[in-house]
Amino acid sequence: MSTASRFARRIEEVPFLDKQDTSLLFVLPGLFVFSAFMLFPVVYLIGISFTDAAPGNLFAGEGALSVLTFGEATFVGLQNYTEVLFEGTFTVVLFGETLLTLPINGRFWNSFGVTWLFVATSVTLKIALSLGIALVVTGDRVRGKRFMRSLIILPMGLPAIFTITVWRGIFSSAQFGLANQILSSLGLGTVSWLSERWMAFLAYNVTEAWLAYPFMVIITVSALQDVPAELHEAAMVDGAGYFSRFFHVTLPSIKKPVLFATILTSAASFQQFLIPYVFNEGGPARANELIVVYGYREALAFSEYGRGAAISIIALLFIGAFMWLNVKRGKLADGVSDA
Amino acid sequence: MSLLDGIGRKLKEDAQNAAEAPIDAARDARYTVGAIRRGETSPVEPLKTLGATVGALVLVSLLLFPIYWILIAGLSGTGGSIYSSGGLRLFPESPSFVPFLWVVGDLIVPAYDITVNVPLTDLAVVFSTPQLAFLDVSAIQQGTVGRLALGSFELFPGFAVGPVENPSGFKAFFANSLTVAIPTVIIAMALIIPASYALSRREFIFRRKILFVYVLLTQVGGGLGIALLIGLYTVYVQLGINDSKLALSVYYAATAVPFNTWLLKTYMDGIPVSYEEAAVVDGAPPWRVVTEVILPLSAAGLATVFIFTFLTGWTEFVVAQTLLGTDNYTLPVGLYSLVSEYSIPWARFSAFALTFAAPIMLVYLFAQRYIEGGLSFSGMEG
Amino acid sequence: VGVQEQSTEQPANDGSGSSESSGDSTADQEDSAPAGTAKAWYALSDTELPIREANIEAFNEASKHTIEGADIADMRKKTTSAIPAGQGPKTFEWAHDLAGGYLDRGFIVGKGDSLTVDLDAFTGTAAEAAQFDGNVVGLPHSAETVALVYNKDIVDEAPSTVAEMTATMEEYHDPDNNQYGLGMPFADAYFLSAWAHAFGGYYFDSTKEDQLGVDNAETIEGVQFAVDNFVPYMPNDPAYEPQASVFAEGNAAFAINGPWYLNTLNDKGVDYGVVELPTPEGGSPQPYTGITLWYFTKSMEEDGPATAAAQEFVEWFVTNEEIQQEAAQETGSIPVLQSVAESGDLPADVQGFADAVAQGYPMPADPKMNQVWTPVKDALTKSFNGNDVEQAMQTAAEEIRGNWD
Amino acid sequence: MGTVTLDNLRKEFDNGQIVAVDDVSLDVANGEFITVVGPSGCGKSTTLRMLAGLESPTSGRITIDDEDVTDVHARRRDVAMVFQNYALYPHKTVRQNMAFGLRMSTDLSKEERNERVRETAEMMGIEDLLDDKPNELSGGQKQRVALGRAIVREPDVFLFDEPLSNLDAKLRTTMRTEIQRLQNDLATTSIYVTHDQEEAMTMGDRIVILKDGELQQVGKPKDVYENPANAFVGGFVGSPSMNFIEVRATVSEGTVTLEDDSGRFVYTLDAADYPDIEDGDHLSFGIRPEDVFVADTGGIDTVVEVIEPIGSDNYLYLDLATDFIARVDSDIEPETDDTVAITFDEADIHLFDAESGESLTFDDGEREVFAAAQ
Amino acid sequence: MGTVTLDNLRKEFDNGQIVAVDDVSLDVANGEFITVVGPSGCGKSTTLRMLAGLESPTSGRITIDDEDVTDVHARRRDVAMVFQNYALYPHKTVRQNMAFGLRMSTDLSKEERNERVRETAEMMGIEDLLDDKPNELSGGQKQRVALGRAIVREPDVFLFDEPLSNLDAKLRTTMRTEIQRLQNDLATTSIYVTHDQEEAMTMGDRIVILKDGELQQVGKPKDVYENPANAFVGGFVGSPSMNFIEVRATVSEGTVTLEDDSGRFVYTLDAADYPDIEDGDHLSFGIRPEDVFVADTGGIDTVVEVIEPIGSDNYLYLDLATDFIARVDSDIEPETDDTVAITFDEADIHLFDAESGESLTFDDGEREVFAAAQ
Ligand SMILES: Nc1ncnc2c1ncn2[C@@H]1O[C@H](COP(=O)(O)OP(=O)(O)OP(=O)(O)O)[C@@H](O)[C@H]1O
Ligand SMILES: Nc1ncnc2c1ncn2[C@@H]1O[C@H](COP(=O)(O)OP(=O)(O)OP(=O)(O)O)[C@@H](O)[C@H]1O
Ligand SMILES: [Mg+2]
Ligand SMILES: [Mg+2]
Repeated sequence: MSTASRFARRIEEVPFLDKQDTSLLFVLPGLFVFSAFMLFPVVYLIGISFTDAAPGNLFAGEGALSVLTFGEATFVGLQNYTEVLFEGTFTVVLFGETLLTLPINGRFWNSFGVTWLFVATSVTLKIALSLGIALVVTGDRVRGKRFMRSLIILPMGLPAIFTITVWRGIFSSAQFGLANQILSSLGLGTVSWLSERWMAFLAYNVTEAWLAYPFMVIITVSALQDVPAELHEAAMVDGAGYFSRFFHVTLPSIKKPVLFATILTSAASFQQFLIPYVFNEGGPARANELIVVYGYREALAFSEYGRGAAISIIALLFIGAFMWLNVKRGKLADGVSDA
Repeated sequence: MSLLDGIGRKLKEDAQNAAEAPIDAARDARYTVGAIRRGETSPVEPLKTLGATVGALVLVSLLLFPIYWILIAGLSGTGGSIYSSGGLRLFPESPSFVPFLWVVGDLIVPAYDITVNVPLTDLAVVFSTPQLAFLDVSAIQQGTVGRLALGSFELFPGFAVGPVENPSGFKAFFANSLTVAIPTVIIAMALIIPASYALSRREFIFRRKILFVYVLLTQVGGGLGIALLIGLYTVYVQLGINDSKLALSVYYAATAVPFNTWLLKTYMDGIPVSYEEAAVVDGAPPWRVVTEVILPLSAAGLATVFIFTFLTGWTEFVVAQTLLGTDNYTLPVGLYSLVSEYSIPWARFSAFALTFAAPIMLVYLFAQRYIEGGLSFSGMEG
Repeated sequence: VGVQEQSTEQPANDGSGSSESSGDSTADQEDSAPAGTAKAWYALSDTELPIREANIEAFNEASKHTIEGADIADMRKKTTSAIPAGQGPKTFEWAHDLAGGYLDRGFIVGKGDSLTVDLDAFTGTAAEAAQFDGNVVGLPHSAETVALVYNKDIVDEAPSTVAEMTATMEEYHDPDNNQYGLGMPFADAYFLSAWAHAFGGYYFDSTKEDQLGVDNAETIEGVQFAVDNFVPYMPNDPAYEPQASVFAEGNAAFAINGPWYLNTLNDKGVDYGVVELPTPEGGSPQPYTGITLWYFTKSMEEDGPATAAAQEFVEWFVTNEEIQQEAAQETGSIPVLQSVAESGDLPADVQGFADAVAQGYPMPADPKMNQVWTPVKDALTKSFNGNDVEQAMQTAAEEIRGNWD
Repeated sequence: MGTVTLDNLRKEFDNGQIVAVDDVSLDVANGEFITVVGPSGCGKSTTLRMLAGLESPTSGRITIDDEDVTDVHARRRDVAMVFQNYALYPHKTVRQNMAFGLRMSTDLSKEERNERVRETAEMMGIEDLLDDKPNELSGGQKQRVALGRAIVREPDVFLFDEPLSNLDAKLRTTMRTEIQRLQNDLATTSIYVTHDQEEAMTMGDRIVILKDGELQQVGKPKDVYENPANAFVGGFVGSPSMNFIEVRATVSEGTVTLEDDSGRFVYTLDAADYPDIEDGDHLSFGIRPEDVFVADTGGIDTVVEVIEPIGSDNYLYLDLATDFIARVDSDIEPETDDTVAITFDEADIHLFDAESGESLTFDDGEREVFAAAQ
Repeated sequence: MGTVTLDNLRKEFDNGQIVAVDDVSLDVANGEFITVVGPSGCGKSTTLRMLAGLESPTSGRITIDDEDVTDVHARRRDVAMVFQNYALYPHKTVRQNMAFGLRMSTDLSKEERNERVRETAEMMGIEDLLDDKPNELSGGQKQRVALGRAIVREPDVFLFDEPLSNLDAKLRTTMRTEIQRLQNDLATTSIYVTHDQEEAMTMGDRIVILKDGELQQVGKPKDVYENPANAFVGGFVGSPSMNFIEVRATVSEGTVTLEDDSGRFVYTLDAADYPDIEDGDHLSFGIRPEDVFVADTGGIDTVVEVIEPIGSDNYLYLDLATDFIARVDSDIEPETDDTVAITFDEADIHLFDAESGESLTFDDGEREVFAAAQ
């Protein structure tokens, strides 16, 4: 018998491959690497958020030990958090009247609110758009579907930083910006896209939807292809028209995967940085600063790492809670209820 | 082995199908028209089909318009810009490949002529294209690219291309990207495959908890990259591994673990257990069961995971830019370094981006059916 | 400030013929110190890059030292993260306005004591810009500012007053037919500085009692003047690219832009002329000027071959007349080396910019300026969009003061 | 009312490369229960789907209730269909599943719908399941719900596409009688597709046999069984299958002698009864297993290869031809390799043309056939 | 060699909440063909999977070839299994599918393996398919390949888990005889699970009947048919099912009178033959459909509800009890609602305890049963 097959025999005899309990060993490497590279920085970030860390003091000291002491940064307790949340004031203005003034950090809470609004609107837009596209490119009557589907996911292959820069050009307020050219060729006036708060917000949404649709579409398409044709036929024989079938057969059948994609994509929306940053730095006048941009502007641009960390941690908490709720509610992990 | 074989065959099939698609379509059309002529079928149905197809095409073109727009910018010579005050143009005024040549730079491909003899005549079509274009872009002569000649009779004079000086660093970035993306894929696969198999097929302590955590972290992990950047950067710097491509690969692989493990696990859930049982009864030891049965059957899932992890390494910008030193810049960072403080050289920028994305687009085109199959969550509980 | 051997240094690489003297100077050092390798970072456009690479190659050939140059995508971010982590370069090239902030944060150091180049070799503004709080934080090699660029096909004679300019714009401006009067990146405090300063206003001045001048009546007047006189003749997007593109495509009569812009114009084949900014009635335009420095980073504190390499490179670069001259010819950069700046054989375009430099004054390098740019940008954006200038500027001032606390 | 007429119905797939249904014509009377049977791929489902409106015919006409519905959309035809794997909406409860068709195709109020659903559920014995989801039901219960969903709509025509093939053997026979009883009660025209000839025989008022998209024979089960129009029908209908022996005819002196190649099998007929047979003709001699008698004396000697007891009877596999089976009483129990002598009654024999398969013994008098148009 | 012994085999799932197999004991002789039959969920598959080693028993022992394999891993048992859905590796060709087991469990060289595969393929008539992938094959071909894959390994024991249930009716009977022939030739011990009692009856040397995980009866098909150990077996084996009438016994004057609730059915027996019956006992009177005779005079009058012709015979559904069927000659053709008189032969009747279901007529002499241990 050759050495190779003797070696093969040896592997065959490895005892734990057969055992159920030891299967944990298969999962641990991934879990470990993930924790090392993702969770450790998070823990580190939490640590920093309680200090006055800045480039000057954070990197002081030598060797690995100084990682654990955060260089020479000093512990400042919850100061970063209180500053982020409660520093300054927030005035609620309605129809030009100042309704009330709250002792909270207006900028932060504005950013916080805009972020959630963005999540809500962009996710709605993304779902509607992707569902529409997916339905079209799986339509019975459409020829060349596969080819179209291949083409349609192309935006996924371009680096986001590039496409976003391009969309910045599309939404130029100039008369010759692409969006404006299209509007004026339709006989509508031009729009100062990035200079008006809600127009800019709309532009973010459109761009976000365009960036995210390929992923959503492929998930939706594969879900649609798994809808048994017989269900549609049964509904047809039952007398259901196109829309009835869509609501009574298609939608319930693809609910699960689409929900999953939705949750993923809403987390992505929550963390959107490049779009507002490249478009107008969360403008006009910081009105549309999404939370990550806010953290970046407040902290990183001025090298206040401690404060930046605090903002990130707050954001992380919210996104974590959001995901947790959704995963639980959407029962995405099997048997999650007893986890 | 057989896996690669299979993929090769599928690719061939795909290519063949793609090539035959127009023929099929023509046959289809002929049959339909014939049937209508004979009065067997009413023309309403085919017309509806035509309408739906045209509608879908319009939608697709609208969606892809930004990409087309970029392409135009890339083709309109060095001066191209997406901020063009000259109004909406659907075609570049004087198409030029210079930006693309600038991106690609010199390619050391030996010169060759393709001569195709026209049957039954003395004529030969000579494509004298690539020898200069790809050997040395700085020595390109006018009219050497795309020149089409029939004997001494010129059919097409070639594109307007002049010498290209100082081509971009695309190839170096490309090499860097590959050295980041390939280890990323390998490491990620090594972490993901065993884990998804165990999560899908075995029952063990903490299984559900781990699954739950993975689903929870599918997106949080990747997206918060920016927020985590400080922490990550500090740690990397303190450990002295910040300028290591391998360390970056490991990081990418780590971020890819939750989502892809979960994805592959879901896919494997859909593979009937009886295949595995058949193999066991056939006397196969566990590792052979996995390599001979589970992995080949997971091809679509693996392809999806492969592409997703590859893309992570290929397109990620922020972390790469922060961690890597200039010698190790990957393509996205290289692309962004074209942007100077005030202005963007749009033609080159676009050409660079499209060249960068082209391989991925091709892979997509062929892997599409696997990805669609691999992303199928019909086995999802609920 | 130590000054030595500058006369021998200067011609050292001045053409291939005099390479012996360079050999002399390096020979001196060869005895004393080992050869070093140093990183130098810069962020250049793709047109400037080849020239820079050739310069470095020339240096590496002539010197025993080696410089590893790198084109950096996002200089501020990269230096902010890399330098404190000890991963940064020995020297990097950037405008002088970083000096205060970076010095404060310990990213850069003063090297006045060990320099072999006399700051007097540079124009006054440049020499001044290279220092902060008495530290020589880098050496200057070019200046930049904005000037008036006009399309010779449209404008017969360069205007010297804003009124003349407005008349021409009025005549030519016609957005429906893709004709614009002016392309100027309005939403950028730097590009607008000439007008904000035109009537005695200022954004920031550390020497003034009220350091922040954003909400000064004079500043507001300046901005208002720009809004009234220029905005009507500009494309609607105040960002750089759209503004730059109208003129570059030959669809605008004027542009207000910097020397880096000329490359684009050459590419596009626009027939242009550059002159200093026209004067408004009752004021004079004073654009911010930026002096590009080779900064000395923190790691140059330690003496060693690498530091020596970096220092030798920087000194060689900034005093090399040939390089300065070539930069002026090829990329329109404005020399700050006295000998070149005053030689009089600058190209006309560069001369236009040089004249504009003379009109202006250096950007503040104080770290406090960092908090000024963005709020002013927001305010200018608002003004451009037709909001009340005074209110916008006041909001900006409030924010800046808030950030300073 | 629910008469159904198929008029030269034809369906091609893949641009005419596949002819799934080949000029099938059929008249179904109101209230009739028609079973359609044939081997896999013979076009049964395609025919049914054209009737339902799920496929549109390449040519030919479909008339339901004297109305030409060929170009009428599926949802406007008043038919109900029961699918092979039930096709219950998985996310709807049984009640919603059953009410869906009413909601879509009638104007009934919610109460009326619920009332109808409740009545039907009672009839089907599934009133306790109304609030369950389909995946909580067993196979038989699902099948009942699928039937209920069709019945509740009170359509003109019921279509069934192999509705029982996913059930196990016992359940299948139970459900079979249940469907028959229902159809007796409701008297709704039904067209029932199956690949199981026993199902087709027991359930149908008339049975339609298809092969390769072509109609082979239509008739009462008993007629088809006793009088198959061709060898295919003879072989297809009945279990175990009819036995065939390839023979050669010799006509001489008023007798027809049939003899197989080996000469072991010889059978003589009166030539007057079979005027069509000519000397030298190649024929297929067909005899049903239950018509093979084991004789004490005389007859043809054969060797028993296998004995299959099925309880009530025994199947003897004899070596006369491949799979030549005699179905005998369960008390006749020869051993394997025993020799038994067999005889046939002339009234039971079938003769088919060896090439075309056409029956020579086909009794025109009882004929009710649409011979395949060729 | 391939004897198999199951010794008080028991399997619980979900921590004992589900008892899938309940103390089953069985001895299988070398070369025997055992069929295991029972309704869905009775534990057939679980038993087979324990034999294959795919499940480990909760208690009890399994012996193959006199070796205790209870704790031996599946891949070390010399058994081959044919799965319901074939479980052919879709990414391997037929040849690779067949060679896989050889590759894994033997040291044969590549040539030897190919030779063995070729031989087996020839035997199965699939040598032309060797280079095809499973999804290019028809159902019957797949089935043949799955069989070939099992055969090529020449194992001690074959295990079949409903291997024919995915095929259509005609193909099923064809494949059935094919498997029987193969097993006759190879003489390998086989255990064959099916839910189709006809399959079980015709194929098995002996038949094992399970219900709720408990063994009901083991015996030759004919014995089981004629001598069911209890009402369940009586009802399960045979098609159409045995007819049952719930009766009450009255013992008087040396006779036992059985009478149903309505009094329509009265049947008198000699008390001496049935000593176990006591006065007032509730019994189940069982009679097989083929043992119900239509008499011209006398007998019990019943009304015909449905007539089902199956060609060779007719089934009459009579109103004596639910689904009371008489299987009569095909020339007996009453109309629906006709009244017919029926009689039974005393030798054919079965009596069961109404509660326990135990047979009172069970003939111990021929008994070869492992009564379910309880
Ligand atoms: N959509 C289709 N495209 C191409 N060919 C088809 C299509 N549907 C059916 N066919 C072909 O038409 C023929 C008849 O198919 P059909 O489904 O009607 O058979 P069937 O009698 O129902 O068979 P089964 O008993 O297997 O259900 C087959 O050869 C089949 O391959
Ligand atoms: N893995 C399992 N976990 C829990 N219960 C199981 C499992 N496998 C089988 N069972 C239960 O054990 C019982 C017997 O199942 P088994 O599959 O052996 O039945 P079967 O006789 O093969 O039925 P069928 O004819 O439907 O295949 C059933 O009640 C089933 O629900
Ligand atoms: Mg069918
Ligand atoms: Mg089973």
